[in-house]
Amino acid sequence: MTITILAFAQARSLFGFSTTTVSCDAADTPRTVVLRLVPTAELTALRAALDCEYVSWDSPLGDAKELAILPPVSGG
Amino acid sequence: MTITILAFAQARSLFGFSTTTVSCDAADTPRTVVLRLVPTAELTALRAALDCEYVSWDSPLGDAKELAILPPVSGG
Amino acid sequence: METIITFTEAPIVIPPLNLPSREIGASLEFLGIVRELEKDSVLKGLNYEAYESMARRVLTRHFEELGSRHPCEQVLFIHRLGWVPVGEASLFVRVLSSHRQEAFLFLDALITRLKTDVPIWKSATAGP
Amino acid sequence: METIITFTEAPIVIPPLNLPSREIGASLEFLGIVRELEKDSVLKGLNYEAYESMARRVLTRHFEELGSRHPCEQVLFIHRLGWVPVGEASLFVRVLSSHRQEAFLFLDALITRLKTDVPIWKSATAGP
Repeated sequence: MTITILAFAQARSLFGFSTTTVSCDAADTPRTVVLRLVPTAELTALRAALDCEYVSWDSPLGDAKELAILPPVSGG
Repeated sequence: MTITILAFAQARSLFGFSTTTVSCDAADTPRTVVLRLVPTAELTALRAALDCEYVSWDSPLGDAKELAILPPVSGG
Repeated sequence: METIITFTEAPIVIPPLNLPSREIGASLEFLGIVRELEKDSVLKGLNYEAYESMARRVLTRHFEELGSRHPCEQVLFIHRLGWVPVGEASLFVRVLSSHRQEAFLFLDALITRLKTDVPIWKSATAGP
Repeated sequence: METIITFTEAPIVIPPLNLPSREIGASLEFLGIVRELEKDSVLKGLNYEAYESMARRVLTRHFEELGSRHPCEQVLFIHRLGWVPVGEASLFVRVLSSHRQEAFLFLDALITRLKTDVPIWKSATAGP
């Protein structure tokens, strides 16, 4: 399976892409997928979302199609 | 001296006037002036103002020119 | 703090937003609208009256007191008088401030004080 | 509760007030405006971006949760994206309710949640 990764705001500059698609397993987690892509990534300040829902970095991907990397929000 | 008495909202129907001018002394109070005019007046639910400032019913009139009788307010 | 108080017998027209500085971050506006049901009776509208000279004085004092607690840059206050049909506004207040919290606290407290301390009255008795 | 969420790259145009019933007694509107000074630096504006599909979903859930606590009849939410110059609005929210307290509590809590939980970001780095 594959999953599309979206990086927003500062995460885009940190990771160097705004969207990319990678291979993965259902047992992968946001953390394993992102660290495979960028082994030095620092995830502490970032949140993950699967198909538009916040999840922990260690939730299994399941059949999610979209993984988003979200810096602290600042709308309004 | 004389003072102009203004009655607003329900006070206007209670007292039967919206404005009237009466004779008084500086030592009079809103209570004495109003009770002289309407001896049966029930003042408990009403507030008095002299020259646009809330006062107690027993404050001396001093040199006030305008006494207002104010039912509970309900603006907005 | 710039303050403008208007009483009008005509329908309230909301003034265009005019920012007094480049430091305004929040504009909070309240419209009080006459509702059909008030205390279980069906209304066509409400009649408003004010002791206008005193209302201005009392409002100005409340603006100053609230402004010292919750600094705001501008307050625009418009109250309609006379007959106000259901669905039309009897009150408009706009508060401008740098940060939203001041505008919220100012406006909420102002409306509470308006309803308890400013000589304005509504009555359901007189139609248009 | 009727809810409308709009994201727009164009300047925010405040929609005309459209009362869904004769029981609306309060309309509360908030405009968030870009300020010149933010954390001591002088800005010309801010750049906004959103993860729009997720932002809609998260906002809708917050509307529902807040609406169950503070019943309101209508929420209109508009967030501007892209470059927003100083003095222009990045955010507009209108809340309609029968009584003002519900609109105040709903709107205040909504903006707090917006700023902590909805995937929208501002940055001062990119000009027009």
